[in-house]
This record gives sequence, C-alpha cells and structure tokens, in this order.
Amino acid sequence: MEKQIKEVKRITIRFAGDSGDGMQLAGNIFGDTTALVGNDLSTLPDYPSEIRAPAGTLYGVSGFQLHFGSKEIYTPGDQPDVLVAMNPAALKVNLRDLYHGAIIIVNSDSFDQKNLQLAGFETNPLEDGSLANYQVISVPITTLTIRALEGMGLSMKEMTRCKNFFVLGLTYWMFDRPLEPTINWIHKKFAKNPKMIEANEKVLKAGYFFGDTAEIFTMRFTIKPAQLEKGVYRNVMGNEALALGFVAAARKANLKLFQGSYPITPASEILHELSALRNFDVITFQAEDEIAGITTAIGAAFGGALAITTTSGPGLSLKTEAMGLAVMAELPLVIVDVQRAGPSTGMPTKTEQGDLLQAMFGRNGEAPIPVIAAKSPADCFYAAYEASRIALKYMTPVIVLSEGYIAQGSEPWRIPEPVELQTIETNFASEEDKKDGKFYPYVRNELNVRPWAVPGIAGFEHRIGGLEKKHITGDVSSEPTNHEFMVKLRDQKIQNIANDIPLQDVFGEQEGDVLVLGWGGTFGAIRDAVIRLIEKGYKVSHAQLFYLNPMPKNLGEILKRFKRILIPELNLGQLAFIIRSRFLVDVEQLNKIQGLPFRSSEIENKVLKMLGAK
Amino acid sequence: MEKQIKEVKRITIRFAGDSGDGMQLAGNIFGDTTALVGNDLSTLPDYPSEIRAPAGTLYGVSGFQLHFGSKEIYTPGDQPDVLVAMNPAALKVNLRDLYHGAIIIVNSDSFDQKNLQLAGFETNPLEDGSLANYQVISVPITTLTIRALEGMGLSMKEMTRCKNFFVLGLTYWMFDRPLEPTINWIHKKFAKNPKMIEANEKVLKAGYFFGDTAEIFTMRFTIKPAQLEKGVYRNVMGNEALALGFVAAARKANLKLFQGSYPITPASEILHELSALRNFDVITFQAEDEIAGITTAIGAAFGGALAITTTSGPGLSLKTEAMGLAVMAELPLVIVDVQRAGPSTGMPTKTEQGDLLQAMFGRNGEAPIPVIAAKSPADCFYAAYEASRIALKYMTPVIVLSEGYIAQGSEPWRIPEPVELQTIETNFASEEDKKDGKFYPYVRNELNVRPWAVPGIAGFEHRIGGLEKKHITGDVSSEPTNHEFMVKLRDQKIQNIANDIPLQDVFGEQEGDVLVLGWGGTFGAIRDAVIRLIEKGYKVSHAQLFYLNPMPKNLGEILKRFKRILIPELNLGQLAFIIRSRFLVDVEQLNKIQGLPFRSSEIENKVLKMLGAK
Amino acid sequence: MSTVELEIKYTPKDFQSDQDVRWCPGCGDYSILAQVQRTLPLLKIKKEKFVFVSGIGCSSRFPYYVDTYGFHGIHGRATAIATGVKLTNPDLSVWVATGDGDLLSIGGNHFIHTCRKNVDIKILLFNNRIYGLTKGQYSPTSELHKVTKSSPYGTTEYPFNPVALAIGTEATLVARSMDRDPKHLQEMILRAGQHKGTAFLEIYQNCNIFNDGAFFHLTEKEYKADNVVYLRHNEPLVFGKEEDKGIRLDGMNPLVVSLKDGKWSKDDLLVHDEFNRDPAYAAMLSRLEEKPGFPVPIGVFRQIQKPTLEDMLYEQINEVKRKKGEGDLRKLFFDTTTWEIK
Amino acid sequence: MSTVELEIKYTPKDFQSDQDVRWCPGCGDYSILAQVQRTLPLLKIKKEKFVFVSGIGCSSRFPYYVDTYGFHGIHGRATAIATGVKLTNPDLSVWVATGDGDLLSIGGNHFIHTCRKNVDIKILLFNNRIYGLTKGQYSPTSELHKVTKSSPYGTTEYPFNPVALAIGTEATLVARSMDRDPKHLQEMILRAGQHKGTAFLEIYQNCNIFNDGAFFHLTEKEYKADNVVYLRHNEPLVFGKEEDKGIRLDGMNPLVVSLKDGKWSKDDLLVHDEFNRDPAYAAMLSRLEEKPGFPVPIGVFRQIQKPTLEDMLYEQINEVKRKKGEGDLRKLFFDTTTWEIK
Ligand SMILES: Cc1ncc(C[n+]2csc(CCOP(=O)(O)OP(=O)(O)O)c2C)c(N)n1
Ligand SMILES: Cc1ncc(C[n+]2csc(CCOP(=O)(O)OP(=O)(O)O)c2C)c(N)n1
Ligand code: SF4
Ligand code: SF4
Ligand SMILES: [Mg+2]
Ligand SMILES: [Mg+2]
Repeated sequence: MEKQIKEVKRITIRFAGDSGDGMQLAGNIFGDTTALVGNDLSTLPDYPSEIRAPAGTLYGVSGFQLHFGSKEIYTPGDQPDVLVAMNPAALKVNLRDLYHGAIIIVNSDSFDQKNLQLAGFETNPLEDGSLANYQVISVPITTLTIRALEGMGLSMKEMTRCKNFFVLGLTYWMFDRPLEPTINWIHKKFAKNPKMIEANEKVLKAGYFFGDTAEIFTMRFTIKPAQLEKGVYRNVMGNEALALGFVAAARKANLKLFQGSYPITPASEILHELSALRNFDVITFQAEDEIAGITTAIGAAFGGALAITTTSGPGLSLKTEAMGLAVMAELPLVIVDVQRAGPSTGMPTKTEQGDLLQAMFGRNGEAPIPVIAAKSPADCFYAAYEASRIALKYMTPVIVLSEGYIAQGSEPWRIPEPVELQTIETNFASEEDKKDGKFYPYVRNELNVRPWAVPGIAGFEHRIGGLEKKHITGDVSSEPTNHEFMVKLRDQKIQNIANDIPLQDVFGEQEGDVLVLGWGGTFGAIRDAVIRLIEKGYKVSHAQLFYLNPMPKNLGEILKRFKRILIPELNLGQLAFIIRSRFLVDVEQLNKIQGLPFRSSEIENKVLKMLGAK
Repeated sequence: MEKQIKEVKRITIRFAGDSGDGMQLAGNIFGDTTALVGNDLSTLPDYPSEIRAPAGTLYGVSGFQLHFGSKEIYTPGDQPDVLVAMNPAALKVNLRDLYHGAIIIVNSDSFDQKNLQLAGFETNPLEDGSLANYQVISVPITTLTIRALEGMGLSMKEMTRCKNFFVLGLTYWMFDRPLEPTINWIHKKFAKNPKMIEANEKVLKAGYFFGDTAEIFTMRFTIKPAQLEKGVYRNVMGNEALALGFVAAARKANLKLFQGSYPITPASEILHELSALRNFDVITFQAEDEIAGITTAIGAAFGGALAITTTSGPGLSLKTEAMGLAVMAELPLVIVDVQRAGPSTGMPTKTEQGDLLQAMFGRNGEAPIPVIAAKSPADCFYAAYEASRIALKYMTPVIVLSEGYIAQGSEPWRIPEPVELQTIETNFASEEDKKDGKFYPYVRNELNVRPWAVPGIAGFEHRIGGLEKKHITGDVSSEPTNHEFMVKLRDQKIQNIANDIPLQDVFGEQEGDVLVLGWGGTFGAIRDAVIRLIEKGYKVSHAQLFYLNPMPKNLGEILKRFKRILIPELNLGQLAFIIRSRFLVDVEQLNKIQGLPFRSSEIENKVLKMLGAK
Repeated sequence: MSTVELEIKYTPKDFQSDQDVRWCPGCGDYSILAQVQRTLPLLKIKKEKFVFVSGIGCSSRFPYYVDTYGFHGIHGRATAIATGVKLTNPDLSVWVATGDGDLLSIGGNHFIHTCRKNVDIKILLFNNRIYGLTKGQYSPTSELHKVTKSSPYGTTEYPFNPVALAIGTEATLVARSMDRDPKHLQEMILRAGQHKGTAFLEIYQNCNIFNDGAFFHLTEKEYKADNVVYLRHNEPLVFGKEEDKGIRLDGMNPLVVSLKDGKWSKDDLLVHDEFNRDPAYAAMLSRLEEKPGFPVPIGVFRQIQKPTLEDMLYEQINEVKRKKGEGDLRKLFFDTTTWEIK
Repeated sequence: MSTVELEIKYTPKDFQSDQDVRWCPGCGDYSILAQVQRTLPLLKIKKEKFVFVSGIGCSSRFPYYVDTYGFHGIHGRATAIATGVKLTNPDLSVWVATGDGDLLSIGGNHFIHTCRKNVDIKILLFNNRIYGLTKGQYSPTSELHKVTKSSPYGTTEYPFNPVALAIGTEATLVARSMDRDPKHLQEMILRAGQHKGTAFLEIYQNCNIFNDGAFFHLTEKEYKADNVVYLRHNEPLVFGKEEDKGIRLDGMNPLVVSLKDGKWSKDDLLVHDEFNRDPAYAAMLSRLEEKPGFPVPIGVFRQIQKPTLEDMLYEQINEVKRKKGEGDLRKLFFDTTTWEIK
C-alpha cells in the first residue's frame, strides 16, 4: 500500500495516557523537534491535581496538546486532529473533544479487562463499533516496545517505560519530522546511562519504522515551515518567560533580583526557574507563607532590590493587606498572579481569569495599582519586563496577571538581544532631592515619583510606613486636606502612566461591526476566530488589552468606532464590568467558566450569532 | 443684667480638650441628659490615635461633638455653634471649624505661656484680638473648680480632674438641662467613693450656678423636645448596636453566637461588648490574627453557630482568602468591616468609605457575597440583624459595612420589643434532604440553598471544603460543565436575594431634577441637605442604599426618573463606579477623602451648583 | 469526651468513606489512614461525633476518606477551623490531619497558639519533609542543604524540630510515630484520641515520589534498632540491635552508653517519665537526636493534664449564668438609661 | 558585620530623630528608646547602616524616633520585612522593634521562622502583656484570668513564655531585660547588637495606662531581689535581698536552696553557661519561673554561633558564580535549543 504524503497547514495532536506513561515528556520533545523544523506552534499540558493517581483511572489521565503549522499559530488548538491514547481511560476522557473523522492512535495492549473496567467501558470500544466515526489506528505499542528491546537485559519495568519513545517515533513518521534532534537529546539526557541511550534510541526508531512499514498506516502529513518574523527562536513556557523577564529587568536596571514567594500551583515554576539563577544575583526566598513572601519583598524593595512576589489566586488574597503597604510606602514591587480556577481552592490545575477585579480593587482604602496581563507564554517575558520597568520608574507596586493556561503552555519566542531591550529607569535619591541639606522621602519628580533612598547611604536616613504620609516630608499625618491630597496624588500618579505606554492597537479594520475586546490569555483564541471571520468577509476586529490599569488613552475612542463590542472572558464578565463603567458603553459578553481556555470556534460562533449569520 | 432665654431648633456643641480633660465623658453625659429631655440628637467623638499624647499638644486634643434639637437630627452637626476649649491646643485645632459668630467657652486658666507655645500661638488669642469674630466667653474653669472643692482635703490632681463637671454644669445652665440625671449618675458611678460623689456634685452645681450668676453670660437657650416616633428610646453607639443586633439574631434563631475577632480600631468595641455577654451563650474568641478570626468562625459555622468576625480595613484584607472558602463551603457567616481611612494602616481613627469595592470584589475567582451598609449608629442594629438573617437563610457569608464615624457616634434608638423582630429561618438538614437514605451536602431547596448538617448528628456525616464541588453530591469535581454550573448557581443564589429584600425607598418626590444617591454613613448629611433643598423649593430627592449586593430590584427604575444623579461618597467614587456599570447611567460624584464625614452643607452646595443656583 | 458510649462496636470499615483514595500508590499516607481507621473504633465514640479537619496538601485530603464529618479547609488554617468547631461543640472529637508545610509553614501561627491555649484537638502531622502536592519543594522540616525543585543548589535553612517546637508552646500531649510502624502508630493515635487537650502527634511519612526514603534509616529493619529509641513510661531508654545501648543522664547531660562492656547496666539509664510536668524534661528528650550518635526518640514525650480552653470557657459561661441568670434579650435591650416618647 | 569602623564616635544625640515622641507620659517605652540611643554608639557602626523595622502598636512607633533608616510596617510583619532588608543588604545592622501582640500574636509565624533560619536581625520585644495601641485588650503574654477590655470575666488562655518559645525555635541569642533596669538593658542591647544571627531580647515594659505595675514585683526595689535572678556567665545562680538564696540542680531538677543555714554554699549552685550549645539547658532555665518559689531569670539564656541564612545564601551565590561564572543574560537567553528563521 502506498503511503501518500498530504500537505496540511496546521495540525493539533494530543498525547494522553496515565501519569506514568510519559506523555508530558513526549509532548515536550515533539514540540522541540517541531519548532526546529520551523513550524509555529503552541502547546498545552493538562494533568490531574493528584500527583500520581492509580494507574488506569479516569482522573489519573495526563494529557499534552500541541498545535503546529505553517502559518501563525495562536492557540494549542481547539480540537485534536490526532489523539494518542495510551489506555482506555485516556480514550474515555478525551473522546468528547474529538470531531468525527479525527485520527485515534491507541495502545491496544492496554485494552484489557481491568483497564476497560477502570475506565468505565462496558465493552471494548476497539471492538464494539462505538468508534466507527473515527479513524482508529490500533497499535500494540507495549508489545512492540518490548520486542524492540529484547535481549538487552532490561527489566520489564525499564522496557515498558520506553514506550513513549515508540509513540514519538511513530508520530515523527506520521508528521514527517527528523529523528536526529531527539537522538541528540537522548544522548545528552542519559549521558551517564549508556544502556538507556541505546534503549530509547532503539525504541524511537522502532516506532518510526513501524509507521513506515505497517500496513495500517495510510496517512502521512507534511507541514511546511511557517513564515515567522526573522530571528533566533526558542520554545518557552509562560512561567519560564516570566522568570527570564524579571532577570532581564534586574540586569538592565543593575539591581539584585529578590523573589519572596510561597509555592503554589500553577505559579511554582517561576520560583524553580529563578532559584537556579544564583549567579545572576537572584535571591529567592521561599517564604513561610504568601504574606511573608510579599513582606520580605517589600523589605527587599526598601533595601534597593528589584523585588517580586509570585503566586496564584488564594495567595494573591493573602497578599492584599501588604499590597496596600507597598502603595502607601511607594516602593517598587511586582506581584505576579498566575490565575487558576476559583473561588477558594477551586480547581488548582485549571485555568481561569477570575482575579481581574480583585487585582483592580481588592485592597482596603483607595490603593491604585497598575495591572498588566500577559497574552501568551512568550508574552510573559514582556509582561514581567514592562511591569518591572513601571514599578521602578514610578515607585509603585504593579500586578502582572498570567493564567494557568499560558503559564504551563509553551510557544516559540523570538529571542531579543539583551541590548535591544528598553532601558529601565530608577529614581534613586540624590543630593538634588534635598532641601536645605535635609532629605525628605516624599519629595517628587515631575512624574510625581518619590526618590528611592536605600539604607546604607549617609545623609538620606528616613522613615516610611503604612500610616498616611505628609506630602514632601513623609511625616505621619492625619491632616484632612493632606490626606485628600495624597489619595488623589497617588491615584493621579498611576493614571499618568497612561502617557508612558503604547496606544492600543486594533487588528483588522479600525472600525466595523464588531470589536472583540479581550485581555490576557484569550488572545490566541480570539485572534484565530477574528482571522477566520475576516476571511469570511465580516467586519470584525480584535483588540487585546495588555494594560488593564491604566488603560491605553485611545481605548474609549476605539470603542466608539465599532457598532458592537464583544468581550469574551474566562469569568462572569469582569473586564466587561470595568469597560461599562469606564466608558458607559454597552458591551456584549461571552463567558466561559470551565477551567478551560476558549476554543476559537466558540468565539467565532458567538460573533456569527451576533451578526445574525446562521 | 437680665438673662434672656432664646428658643432654638437645633444646636451643635463641641467639647474639646486634652486627652486627660475628660471631654469624652462630659460629652457622653451631656448626650444622655439631652436624650432624657426629649431632644433628638447625634454625637461624634474624635480622639487622637495616640493613647495619651503629652498634655497641651495639638495632636493630643480630644473632642466630642453633639448635635441636638427639637426636630429630627441626622448628623452630629456640620459646624459647632458652641465650642468648649479646655486649652489653647483645643482652641487652635477646632477654630477652623467655627463660623463667625460662634460661641467659644475657654478655660482661661490654661492659656499660659507653656500651653500657648505648645499650641503654636505666638500671642495669646484671648488678648490679641484674633477672636474678634467670635463670642468668646473666658472662664477660669480650673480656678473655679478648685475653689468649689476647697476644704475637702482633696489633692490638686483630684480637684482638677473634676473640671469637666464644671463644664457640664455650665453648659446645662446654658441649654436649660436638668441636673438630676447627672447627679444620679454620679451617685451610681462613685458608689464606692462618697468623697468623689460630693466633689463632682459640688463642681457640677458650681458650674450651673456660675452661669446663673456671672455677669458674662447673657445668652441662654432652650430647645423643645423633638417629635419622634413613639416608643422607648436609648442612646446607642454604632458598635454597641452591632453587638446587640448579633445577639438578638442568635437568640431569635436559637443558636450560639460565635465571634472570632482580632482587635482593631475602630471595630474593637464589638468584641468588648460581646465578651461581656457570656450568659447569652456568646463565645468570643480573641484570635491570634484576623485569619484565625475568620477561620475559627468558619469552623464555628460548620459547627452550627451563628458565626461572625469583625474587623476594619486592614483586617478585612487579611480575611480575603477565607471569605472565598466560606463562599465555596456555603456556610453562614457575617463579616463586619468598620471602615477607617486607608489605604494600608492609613489614619486608623478617621472615617472613610474606602472598602466598598473590596467588599464587592476582593476575592480570587468568582465569589459573590451579599453586602449591607449601616446608615447610622442605631441602624447598625438592623444591619447586623438583617445580615444574620440573610446568612442563615441563604447559607452564605454576608459583609456588613460600617464606618468609624457611625461606629463611635451615637444616637437615640427606639428599642424594639424582641418579639417584634423578624423571624430568622435556618435550613438545618433533615431526613427529607436524603436521597435513598443517603445525605448529600449540596442538595438544594427552592432558593438554591444547601442544607446545614451540623456534626454530631448520625446519618448526616459528610465532607466539605474549598475545592469545587459536584452539584448535589458535594464531591470534589473538576468537571468543566459542573464548574460553570456551580459558579453560575452560586452567583444566582446571591442575586435572587433581591426578591427577599424591601424595594428601595425614595425620600422626597419620586421623580425630579436630582436624586442624591448615597450609601452607609453619609445618610444623615445627605438627608439634612435634601430636606433643606426641598424646603428651598428644589426638586431634589434622596435614596440611601442599605443593600449594596444585591441591590433593590427597583433601583434601575428609580434612577431613570431623575434627570441627574449625584453620588456623594467618602472615597474616590466606588459606588459611582458600580452604578455606572450596572445601570449604564452617567452619575455625578462628590468625593471627600479627608477622614471626616460630610457636612450637609457640602452636599447642599454641590446640588445647588449642579442646579445652577448661585 | 462526655459522649463515650460503651455499647458502640465499630469496625474499621465503618470509618471508610465512599471516596476513591487518590494518593500515589505506595505513599505512606495509606498506612496512616489505615491505622486511624483501625483505632477510631477503640475510642468508643459515636462516629458522628468525629470531625476531621485539614488544610491543603496531599495529607490534607485525609478527611475525604474517613466516613465522619470532615472539613477540607484552606492551606494552613486547619487548627483554627478545628478550634472553631470545638469551641462551639465541646462534645465532639476533633482531629486535624495536616502536612509539614500546612501546619508548620503557613500554619505555624495557628499551631503554636492552639497548643498554647490547650484546645482539645488532636493534630496528626504527616511529616514527609517535603511539599508533596505542589510537587517537591522543600518544607520547614527538610534537612539543611537538601536539593529540591526550589533549592537546586541545596537549601540554606535549618529545619524545625516539630516536637521541640510543640514543647516550647506547652502542648499537653507530644508524641512521635512512623507510618511504617503500624502497631506503634495505632498506639499513638489511640493515646491522642484519649487525651483531653491539644495532642500533637508527629508521624514520619514516606513520600515515595518526591522524598523517597527520607526515614528509611529509622523505619527499615537494617537500621531501625540502632537509630531509634522507643520512649516507654517507666522504662529505661534502651536501644540497639541487641538492646545493647542506653541513654544515661550525667547531671543535665545525656550520654549514650554501652550496656555490653559491663560498665553500665539498665539500672543506670534514664527512666522515661511521660508525665513529668516540667517541659524542660521533654525539651531535653526532643533534642537528643540532634547530638551525634544519638537515636531518634519515638513515642510519647510528654503528657500532662490541665484545663482546656473550652473547659475554662464553658465554666465561665456557666459561672456568669449563675451570677446574672440566663441572658434575657428584653432586659439587655431595656435595662439601661432609657426614655419614652409618647 | 563587615562594616565596623573604629573611627566612628557617635553620641546618643546622633540617634535622636526630629520627631516628637508620642508615647504616654511615663510609658516604659521611653526608657527602651533611651537605652537604645545610648547603646548604638558603642557598636561602632555607621549610623546610616542601621535599619529599624517595626509592625504596629505603641512600641512599633519606635523607628520614628531613631535617626537612622526606618520602616514602620504593618501589624505582625516586622520580622519578615526585616528579613527582606537583610537578605538584600547583608552589611546592614537590622533591628526589629515590636510588641507582644505584634510579634507573638499576629506575627508569631514570621517570628518562629526567622529564628529557625537564624537571619541576622535583632528583635527587641517590648512585652507589656497588653495591647496598648488598641486600648487594652489582653495579649498572648497576659496572665491567665486577667481582666481586660476583651476579657471582662478574665481570660481563659494560658500565656506564652516568649523565651521558651524562642528557644524552641533555636534562636541563637535569647535574652531578657527590663525597662526599669537601664544598665542591664543597655548591656543586653549591646549583646544583641554584637550578635551575628537572630537575637531575641524580651524586655519587660510597663504600660502605665492599661497594665500599670505588671512587672513591679520584678522591677521595684522592695521585691526585685527576691523575685529576680540575674544570669551571668560562669557565675552561680544567686538571688535574694541578702544574696541568701540560690538555685541548685538535683539531676535535671532545679531546686531553690537557702545559703543561710549552712547546708549549701555558692559552690553547690548551678553555674550559668551562656554558651551551652544544648538548647535543653536554656529550655530548663526558661521554665524556672513557672515553678512556685522560683525567681524570674534576667540576662542571656543562651548564645551560640552558627552560620546565618544570609551567610549561607551569599556563600551559595558565590559558589555558583565560581562554578558557572557571573550570570550572562545573553547566554541565559540563547544557550538552549534554538532555531533561526531567516
Ligand atoms: C494559600 C495557599 N498557598 C499555597 C498553596 C499551595 N500548596 C498546597 S499544599 C502545599 C504544601 C503541601 O505540603 P505539605 O503541607 O507538607 O503536605 P504534603 O502534600 O506534603 O502532604 C502548598 C504550598 C495553597 N493551596 N494555598
Ligand atoms: C492587620 C491589623 N490588625 C489589627 C490591627 C490593630 N492593632 C494595632 S496594634 C495592635 C496590638 C498592639 O499590641 P502590641 O503589639 O503588644 O503593642 P503595644 O501597643 O502594646 O506596644 C493591634 C491589635 C492592625 N493595625 N492591623
Ligand atoms: S506526592 Fe508524595 S505525599 Fe503526595 S500522595 Fe504522592 S507519595 Fe504521597
Ligand atoms: S498605651 Fe501603654 S504602651 Fe502605649 S504608649 Fe501608653 S503607656 Fe505606653
Ligand atoms: Mg509534606
Ligand atoms: Mg503590648
């Protein structure tokens, strides 16, 4: 049977199996190889909150989805074109996401009585005809893996552990990817264990050759390299990009980087990444709780470091009081909230955008804080960097909102040359800040920013704190008019940052029937949908807010140019609430609160419905 | 010289002196006497955040203002008609609040070199003519007090401590109040110390007689009893009224009352009041911090008590995370926030309305909580009671917003008969909640409320927590559609409470040029202003929101009936922000952020300006 | 516990809930769960009178698996939630299941205050010296220099000694056991369950995913006898494969002595007194393991009786009722300076 | 402290800020402030190298009055803020001024973790056994049954023994002094200032407004000698008006003995060893006062040296730099799997 190669523009593949099946690793390696051949891509892992759920159970299924193509890729893909299911549970859990006609590769070895039962199948779906609507490719992956390794003297456990490389080989064949990068990786990874090098390489090739020879494979795909912006690229996960952004900002500002954080899903990786960078003068302090995380960071900011604290929703809640202190003390500080599904503990490993209003308003008293939201894994780098820039230039806490979805997802990042990065200004106290030889900590520059006087420098001794401050002197004051003055001044200082950020850009026509207005991680799904709608001839445009407080100065004007505004959000309508109030425009909402990102089709359909298309 | 008695409708008097001068006591006793003669009244203490500031300093001045009259009194008064200033600092601090022509009674004995200097006077204002615009009555109060006590064998310290009773006597004479109630009070208070009875009574009378005979007094006033609603009245402070409201609710619901609180100004008195009520089955737990305050309360709620936690802004911030838990666990809980000036530690003894948006939105994820705001000291009783009713009936946390201004202020309260109070429903689990003999903690009644199954009862064993719950069973679930369903259900449950609260009432015409829309403690100032505006013929009405979430169902409709909406707030416009978003109406704002309540004249002037009056 | 009923006969199965247990296969938590389920029937308390409260962590999933009342709270707050339950319901048997991160890191403050106040709750600390649920960061009980996800070059922090900390706060029962010594663990759980006052039981627990073998030198046959000394009331502190070593006090100074060379016999050894009221004694025991060559004590370090918070609270309530009478709302409203408007 | 400069000559006045001191007249805080201002010059550290951090409370106003760098934080978080300052600036002399509510109630967790990690900060606990700033509620050090604003019928809580708690966490310097013993207080402040590591100094402080006389049995002439025993290194524990009483150890058991009746002499008494590394020794001392008839120890309970958190942290930083070279941003960005699009 001849194997035809079909050229396609984009493919979504999902690897799924037991937590122990190594699907996360397979997905990551597939992603690296795919990036190397020049496709654009986007990835998303999805794993259970249990560390190691018992084998074969539904809740123990771990998945990794990749979307790659020869055009720009904005999301990890709505629905998989190809599902790899290593056991019945993986099939069961993922089947509902497949469209009819999708390809399913199953490890037939695992479809035994016990696993079928654990997955809740009454009959074997491989045999009972229930999968008739799909193209099922049933491969005895375990058997073939073991066969490939026979005679090497490996234990059964060691052998079966290699089966994710069989899957990799098979899918490399299917999507026409080279084996070399992975073989190199294996050699590096297992440098100390030649036996594992041999085994994994053997199995990888076995998978590839199986595709090439087995009768069952009739389909093979090729995806041309994408036309991306010129440059050197790497794959980054959102949390990794945040870490890189902060280190870059600290280096550019010539400061130590201090991170005071308490581990929490899905933000912990920022701590892991930064704790490895001691030679960058990075001080990571794993605090006893989130309050110590932020208050040690505030101490570090007082002490002259670029100070950050990173967390997720429940942790942000705990930092509330101390954020107010940072506002009053006017110290630079970046607070990262990698949002997860709430309220309360909620669904820790699931994504959501539920913390926007908290970021905006969740503090006692009038305590304005700039808010920035990253729109994709690679954008996290710029969110961290820009937040640091604003914090340092304006002596203010800044909140960065990320989301579980982009924190754990990855995409190619065009690596900037460090020298290209925007300079970062600090406002260290100098002799010019003194009046008659005396230093007052609340004098201000033309941007209303107070000077940063770091302990250790003679002549600048001063005291700050959380009580209301007297203008200029910084003395404690409960003078009525001073308080009003200071409340307004702090507010104005933040609002004025609008003069220092880019205007909002609009993708598509600058006016039209519908503006889809988003923020944060919904970027990809919206962009995909809007591209398709434009292609279909609709007058639909897209604006994605990176700056949520203050907002770009031209936003109100943009909103006026569209007949209707649609705000899709992974919450009950938090940005919509703000936009309505700020601009007194009626907006339409599309809300999804399922712990999952939007599918672009959901947005596309909503717009079509608005426009009366059937 | 003949002493005329002038009848007036209302008078504002402010007692001011050093912390040690006993002005708070004098003010309180004056208030009690004034209430007894049937005037309506409103009081407001104002003291420094220092416990005992050094004598004679500006920041050590302590004041107590009373507004009383023969008509309904809504505020402690804009500006004093009469100022009692016990020392130069008290004069200095309070002078700016006086209008020209106001009466100033000073203790001339204290205007010595040292005190003048401490107060920052370069020359003696009693002599330099700077007080020419006021009616100054200079009385050597200390000397006269000592003279009254001569021969009793008291120490100098004991004698001078009595001088606040001289002030009381003098002002009683001036405003035609009887001495008996105070004499009775003295007898009760000092029952164990007959010498002090004699001394204070002597001095009180000396003050009174001094007024009667001294040449300097030409003015005397009388204020007729007010026509208040029939009933038995007492004076209450806001915090006291909250405590009474909670005890009443617990008794009516037949529950233990559990308070988990950490002391904080200006909320501590709720803890003090309740800790004295052990015989009402009140368990007060002074927690190690605010987090323990709310989490012990959550445990108590799980355990079947009416559970409350009381705090002020910084403490509310710390409770944020646990509030989310109460939302997810759907347990009854009342959270009281007595707002003070923020952000951060801010100005602890000063009032503000800065926490509304935090109360509404300050939690991770979608975590809706009903919010109620008390409008006056006596209204605090109903706020506590109604919050408890809602919490218990709907199995939800409820936030009560009070303000330093009303917490420490007092007014007459028409005491309800306990039997008249609305009944309070609880939703204890019963056999009917079981399905096939099994109890599921997240089954719901027709109001979407889950049953309250208290530990100790056989057959209702169950587990709850902060992870997303499966509908009905309450099992942990991260099923996407279940999550969306539950988020919406929790939201809807709270929104539906709008069916169970009174419609919003409007004072004045039901339509017109301006609706002044307020919330919380601005009630009195707005009402006063609106009454005056109506008297002047303007089409101005007043609505004061007691229910902030959900809002009364007819609010949108009311807003439409007025040409313009003015929202006065002691913040930068937090209710205005919500109203704009909810109803898409443009509102005008009047914001004051000085740690002080509104003066009714400020509101009146703003409306006049809006209406183009000069 | 006023509700002890002698007629109740439960089996471990009565305390198994209908939820799938979701720990990693091989996790030490399974043993702790099993020992608790085996021990609860021995307490002769009605099962609806038990409440298990937890925070967040692998260990904090515990309440789901015990078929009684349960509350899976938020991270670090289990002891506070439990305190609220107990104060309003003094007749319940309230237990806390918690991890080394949950109790000692974020929950440290509530922990020390609970012990101080002697609230009658039983705290089971699942100490695996790692953050399990968040996938392997170090905890406040992780050894200095330990390499973990958040300490790739090793930690720079000294760990807590949880038993020493508990003694510093005067917890009234302080004990230690191990997941891999089921008998002893049952005994300790029983002691905790029977104690009136704050009972603190540290349980060494193996996290086979992120910190496998952390306690194998104490739990595994080859090493156990030489590294562990069992504390038993009125018995001398003897240890070693052949019961050949003991601990002697020289003044205040504990010494390890050999019982083999004839110089010292069991009669010379320190005899354990669980009920020694002086916390300094238990403090000394808690520090033994920090001395080179000393074994780790397992067992009850101290148990004393003193009124609990709820004892004193309800006594006060009753006292006030005796003096002032049962609270009367009408009186509370009206018994003050009032006036009437007619 | 790497910045000790021998040439500096400050006077107390150099450490007085321009702010009016706003404590109540007669408050014990004045003495503590004066002793600190008198002692700082002796440390020979440049004044700009001092940082005073506090939380909220009367005592926490302290930083305003000392003319150095200061941070008046939020309630309970002073030790955490101070840790952040110290870790980023290991050459600063970082002090915490805090109250019994601030440090031990809301701030308890940061306190025990700071001690555990041996962060080099000096904690001055102003223990007045009451909440001063919020006007008189009981604190975690208030005596059982104390009547206060929030305990009208008396508390039902046992207090913390702050010294015992600090020893339970292994703070490396633990000491106690009193506002009304200025000489001794200066000595203790100096010791704290010279110590490298977490120094915990409990200072009994009279709040003459809400808890007047709480320590008069220790501070006032008539009672002091019989109720206080000064701990001095290498000296026997003697006390009493006529130096007529002493403390003896019987095994582990401390006893008060009379030196008058000839049975015991100073040579029989416990000789204090500040530098005893075994925390069990200091734990024993910290519990003396709880025994009937025993005096309250004042002085240094223990002082040991071990690497501080910032020592180890910067050592690690330098180590990693040695191994991997000074961090290079470009390398960090590009040294991984990359591909180029042309
Ligand atoms: C407020 C908050 N902060 C952080 C977390 C993340 N978190 C969950 S469990 C945990 C620590 C778990 O360690 P431990 O208590 O030792 O339990 P184990 O999993 O080891 O049994 C952390 C940091 C959280 N859920 N909530
Ligand atoms: C988050 C928060 N909770 C509560 C308070 C109120 N508060 C301020 S100081 C204090 C306690 C003061 O006692 P202590 O620390 O002993 O200091 P002292 O005034 O006695 O010196 C409290 C409860 C606050 N400011 N912030
Ligand atoms: S991660 Fe560790 S502690 Fe958690 S369930 Fe798995 S083995 Fe147990
Ligand atoms: S209240 Fe007490 S502690 Fe506070 S300043 Fe006054 S005397 Fe000192
Ligand atoms: Mg653990
Ligand atoms: Mg105190």
